[in-house]
Amino acid sequence: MFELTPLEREALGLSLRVAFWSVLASLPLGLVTAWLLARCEFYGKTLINGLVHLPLVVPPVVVGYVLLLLLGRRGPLGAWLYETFDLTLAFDWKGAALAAAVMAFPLMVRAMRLSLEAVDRRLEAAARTLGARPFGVFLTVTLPLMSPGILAGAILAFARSLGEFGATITFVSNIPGETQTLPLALYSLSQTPDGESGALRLVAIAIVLAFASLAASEFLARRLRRHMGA
Amino acid sequence: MFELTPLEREALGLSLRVAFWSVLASLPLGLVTAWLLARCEFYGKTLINGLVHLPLVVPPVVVGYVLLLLLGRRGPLGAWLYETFDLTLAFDWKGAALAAAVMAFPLMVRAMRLSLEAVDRRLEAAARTLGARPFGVFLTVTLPLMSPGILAGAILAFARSLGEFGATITFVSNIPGETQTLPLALYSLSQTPDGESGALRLVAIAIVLAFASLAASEFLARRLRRHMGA
Amino acid sequence: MINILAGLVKPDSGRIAVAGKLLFDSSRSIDLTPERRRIGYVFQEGRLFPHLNVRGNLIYGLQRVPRDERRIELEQVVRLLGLDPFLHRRPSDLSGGEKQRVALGRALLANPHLMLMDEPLAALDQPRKEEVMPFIERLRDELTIPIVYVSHAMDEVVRLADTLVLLSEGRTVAVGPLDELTSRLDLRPLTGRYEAGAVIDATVVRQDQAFALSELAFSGGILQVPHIDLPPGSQLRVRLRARDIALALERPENTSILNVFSGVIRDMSDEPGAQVDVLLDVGGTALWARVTARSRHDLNLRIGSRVYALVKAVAIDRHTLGRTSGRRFLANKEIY
Amino acid sequence: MINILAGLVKPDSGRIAVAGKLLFDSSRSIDLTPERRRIGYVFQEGRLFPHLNVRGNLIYGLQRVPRDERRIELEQVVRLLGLDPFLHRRPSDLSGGEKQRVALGRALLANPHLMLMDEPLAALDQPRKEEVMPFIERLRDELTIPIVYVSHAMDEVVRLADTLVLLSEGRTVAVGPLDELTSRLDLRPLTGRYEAGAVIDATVVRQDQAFALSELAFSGGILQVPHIDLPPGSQLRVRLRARDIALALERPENTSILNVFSGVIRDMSDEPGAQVDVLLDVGGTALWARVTARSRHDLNLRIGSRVYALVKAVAIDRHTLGRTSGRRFLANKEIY
Amino acid sequence: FAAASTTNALNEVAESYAASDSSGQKVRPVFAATSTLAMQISKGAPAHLFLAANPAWMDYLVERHAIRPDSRRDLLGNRLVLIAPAGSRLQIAIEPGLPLVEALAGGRLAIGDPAHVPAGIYAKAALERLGVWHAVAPRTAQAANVRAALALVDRGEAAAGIVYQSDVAVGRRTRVVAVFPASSHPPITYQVALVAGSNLPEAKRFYHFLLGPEAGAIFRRHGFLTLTPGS
Ligand SMILES: Nc1ncnc2c1ncn2[C@@H]1O[C@H](COP(=O)(O)OP(=O)(O)OP(=O)(O)O)[C@@H](O)[C@H]1O
Ligand SMILES: Nc1ncnc2c1ncn2[C@@H]1O[C@H](COP(=O)(O)OP(=O)(O)OP(=O)(O)O)[C@@H](O)[C@H]1O
Ligand SMILES: [Mg+2]
Ligand SMILES: [Mg+2]
Repeated sequence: MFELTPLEREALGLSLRVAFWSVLASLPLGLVTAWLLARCEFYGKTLINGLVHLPLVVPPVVVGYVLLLLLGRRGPLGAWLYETFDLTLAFDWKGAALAAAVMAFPLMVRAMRLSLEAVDRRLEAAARTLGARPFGVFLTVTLPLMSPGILAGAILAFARSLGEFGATITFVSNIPGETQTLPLALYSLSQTPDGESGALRLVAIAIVLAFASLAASEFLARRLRRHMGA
Repeated sequence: MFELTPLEREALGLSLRVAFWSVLASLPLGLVTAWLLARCEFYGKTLINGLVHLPLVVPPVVVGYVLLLLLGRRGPLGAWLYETFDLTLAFDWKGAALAAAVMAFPLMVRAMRLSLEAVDRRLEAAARTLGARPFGVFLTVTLPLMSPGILAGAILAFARSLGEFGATITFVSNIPGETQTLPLALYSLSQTPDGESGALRLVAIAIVLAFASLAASEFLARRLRRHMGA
Repeated sequence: MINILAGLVKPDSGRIAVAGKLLFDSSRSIDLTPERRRIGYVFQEGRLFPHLNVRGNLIYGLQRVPRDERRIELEQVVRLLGLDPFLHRRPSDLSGGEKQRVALGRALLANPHLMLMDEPLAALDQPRKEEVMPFIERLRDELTIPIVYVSHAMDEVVRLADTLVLLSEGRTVAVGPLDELTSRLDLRPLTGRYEAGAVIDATVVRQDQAFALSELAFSGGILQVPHIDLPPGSQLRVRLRARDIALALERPENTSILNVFSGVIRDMSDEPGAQVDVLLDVGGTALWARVTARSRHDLNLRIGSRVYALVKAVAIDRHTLGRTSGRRFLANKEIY
Repeated sequence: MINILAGLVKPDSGRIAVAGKLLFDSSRSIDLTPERRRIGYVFQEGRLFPHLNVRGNLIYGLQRVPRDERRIELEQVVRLLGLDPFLHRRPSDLSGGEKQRVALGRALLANPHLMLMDEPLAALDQPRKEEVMPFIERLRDELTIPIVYVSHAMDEVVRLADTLVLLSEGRTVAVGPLDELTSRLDLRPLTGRYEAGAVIDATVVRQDQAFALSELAFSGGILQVPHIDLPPGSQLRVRLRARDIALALERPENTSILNVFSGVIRDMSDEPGAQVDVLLDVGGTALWARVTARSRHDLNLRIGSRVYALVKAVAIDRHTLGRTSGRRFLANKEIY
Repeated sequence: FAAASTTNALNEVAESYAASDSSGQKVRPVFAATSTLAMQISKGAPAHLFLAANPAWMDYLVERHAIRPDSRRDLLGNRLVLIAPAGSRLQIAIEPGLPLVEALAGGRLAIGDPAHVPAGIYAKAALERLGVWHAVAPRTAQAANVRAALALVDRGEAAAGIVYQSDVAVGRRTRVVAVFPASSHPPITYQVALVAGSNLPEAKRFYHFLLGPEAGAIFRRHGFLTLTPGS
């Protein structure tokens, strides 16, 4: 039947790993950004909002190029990271995760912001009067109440990360086993004269993955909603 | 100062046109899909939901290739369109709009679905008792009430369309003045050894565009919200 | 229940007809859609359209009525409900009472054959209730549309209704004229003990300007109540609560109790406890009085005893006065 | 206003201190955060956490109190408020009254130095109000936490409060013992005309099993009321509404009115209209009676006149009885 | 790092190298567009060898001292071919002033983007030399890479296309109409060079293997011309 070749398995595993870490790593920053956009009024908010949405508007390749410029081993940030933490992002799966995270960030922040705006602030006030400090309120009231939105944002970002191609290939290149995620493997196959059947198999894998993650998200969302008693 | 070259002007104009039409044309289908997903229970709903989200997960190039297969002059749908309406999508800006619409569709549907789910169905029931038929209720109650969500979805889709690259270049290729949108021009320049400065100019244009559309959306959203009396 | 009438909820079986028009019949598979039932529905929560201003809300239903079937017009409703000051405001800028007045107007303007009101006052606090109530009374009195009024609040029902349908746990317990049902001892658990009393029909006969009193004639005599702004001859309905009526064996002298009527005891409740409800026949009108069991014993009250009913004029207030409306007003009181 | 006390809204200027602890002082830039004020707040809308079950809601505040400062424990509150049956339910599965009971318990378990209750009953209908009210009375009576109770409803205030702060349009109009303020004629527009009356302190002296009556002693005599389930010697407070009291020049014989007290007229209201409120001194206790202007004329009532106050026993019901609580209960009645 | 168009051939070369090399050292080829790879190498990508389809990008790297100029060699050559969908009747000879526009009959000519895709650059040069670029240019469909151009012809979307001979080796739905004579365009060369800073002996060994006869045979089998003196 349908058995994966080692290359496919590698690409699939890498894709999942990259998408997982990209989502996990961007969750905290996504939350902070959503908080800033939903709850704070400050000068330059429109700027932040614009920056967050930029990866949506600018072609992925450009995003990848900018990442390469900034975070390549010779880029200002990349050199610093390398010297301080011995951390290289470019040409590494961690870089692929970063590229995916940046591309998916607007979607994640949007979902979180919406759910944060829907949280009833009177419940937060009630928690304060019960003795909870602001951060405690955030952890015990705000976060649980916005969890459906966080879940939606995470799944959306996960899906987007799985499909990320342009920024990834530009930033971390197409290194099998290291940065060759599913879309990159797909690209490689499509570049060879007789790669079509292999490419089709990869497309099928991607589609199965998409459906699986969606089904998982629906399931989780329903459980969450039941949990919230709604 | 900052003056646009003819190439830039052409690409910018084309991008705006493509994004505008892609959003406009996908609005009705987006509404219907959001309705199906939010309001109806039917067998195969998960499938529809999965299909809608597919462009998010699958790399854009694959989407472009699938479009080419289906809607190319020899594709099953494309041939029919050509014979019946003398309509060719490939190599045409309309094809670019279609590619952009497909890629942005999941984002649009998500936003619409959320806002539709937030509409108070008791208001719709009230409208029925006042003599409005179901479709009238939709037009006079549901649609206005979900308008902030429609706006959000449209702007998101517009932004995504402006940045669309992979599916576009695969489906309609890169024909200056016909299908060379901003990202395609940008890509072309960025891939040339000495195209950096030109590419940077295009990036600047894209960023300005992004901020402009965001600002417009914030403005519209605020007006709408005021209009809704919230 | 009321949603079934409006067509918003489909019952398993049964028949619904309004003014001779069959709206639903499970046995004949008739089920008119809500928009074809021509039933005006005033919701507990108002349900105004937030995206339209007051005027937009009002004409929403009107626009959908063919021109030649419009008997109620915008100007009329605006006048009746005093909506002029906020025609161009949004629902979010209205107080709760104003919102319900707009909801009333909106339902009216759909020119319904029947009005349904589902606890239209329940969401309002007392001052707001007092504000809206007169408008509902005006609708009842000035328009010819039958109204089904659903409420748990006996005081609203008494003030508004002619015919009472008592529902308890989803079943109809009693149907009948309001005064008959509120006088029935066996329904007392449903009509309420605290609010128990009798409803009498009376006519304004004289206004006493000096003491700001109005004199009302009923079959048992003349009732003096604080001034009511109605011309002599006006029909009205007065609710006399059992707890406001005391009994005496002889006519008391030199008390502040202005209304003393002679009557005969027809019935007495026989529940355990301190209180006894006594049904009197006062010149053909049924009155309820509530006394202590001790008084029944002390005064040796029995069925057939001749007694005097003492009614304080000040106890008869706006809460218990309602103008009669010629049996066009049906109200349900639902009990859980 | 109450939000300012709780620290949720910051006032422009002023000073707030509770139990000797300074919470806010604009002149000294002191502004304790809500979580450090130790003020329990029961909100009008309940505000239970939808993502926690009842138990989770209850212990939310408790967990944040240091172990050695916990005087109120979960078991105690569950018993006091009867929360056992739904400890593991979600707030969405509770009725409105149950929700407010949980909200009460949650605020209590934070072991506050002061409880704020912002119209905790306003969102409930009458049966639900009746369900929750006894629990609030129990809190008041069995715990030693002062309570600030804000309400527009005079009947709630009368039943619960010792000290009344009358607010109108954001300004304090009067502060004082409840019975004093409800007797003051000049506050009548604020304390309410319909609900006007006097509050008297009484002691249970005897239970009459035969007629299910209780005899209460107060400085003016013995008051007979329908049975109250309290042992002889219990202190309680009775509210006698002006509209339930009639006056007579001589002691009426053979009537069902059990309570007749002799007194002297101390004051009379002088407003235009049919009604006159008469302040009586009955053996040192102030009582209000409401009569018609015509009766004042007919009976020739003047300040200093000796009269009999007629009080129907059946008019004294659960709505007007409250147990006294030793001045620990403060209530505001706010008027717009 | 190697140009995407050499994917199949280079993979095979790498396998044969691994089989022949006693050290068991494996080569890990990374394929992407020449331009992408060049930019990455200039930003310090951990590559050792670079196989570029476009000498211009080699120049770019030389300028930036990212490769060792002395190791730069012409490795492979290729031919341009004019292709058409299998079912088309298009017949045309490659000669100056050829009536290409007419032959397209309203259809489009799929080429690589002449701005950056090497095959497109060569195609443009060839058509310029034949004196028809100016006429044909508006009728071109410029793809992001050669494979995409081929796909357009494959799907019958474009009436014709110009691609590398090595790419059509197996196209079933595509037919070669004509081969461009070598004189019609500047020589197509794939250059190989060692990346500056890479001192890995294995890299050097593979570099020499690429230039050797065994690799040459494999490349030729995949439709490339070999330009190394050794073969
Ligand atoms: N089709 C039906 N057949 C029988 N019973 C029903 C039907 N639909 C609803 N009910 C029952 O009626 C109950 C409440 O109905 P309804 O909406 O009339 O409440 P209500 O009495 O109006 O409440 P409230 O007075 O607080 O608004 C529900 O609990 C439900 O169990
Ligand atoms: N800091 C402040 N200083 C003076 N007035 C204020 C301040 N904050 C609020 N107000 C006024 O108090 C009014 C309402 O206050 P509050 O929330 O106490 O209403 P409320 O009386 O509790 O209403 P309800 O009884 O219906 O809940 C507002 O309209 C506002 O104008
Ligand atoms: Mg109801
Ligand atoms: Mg309040």
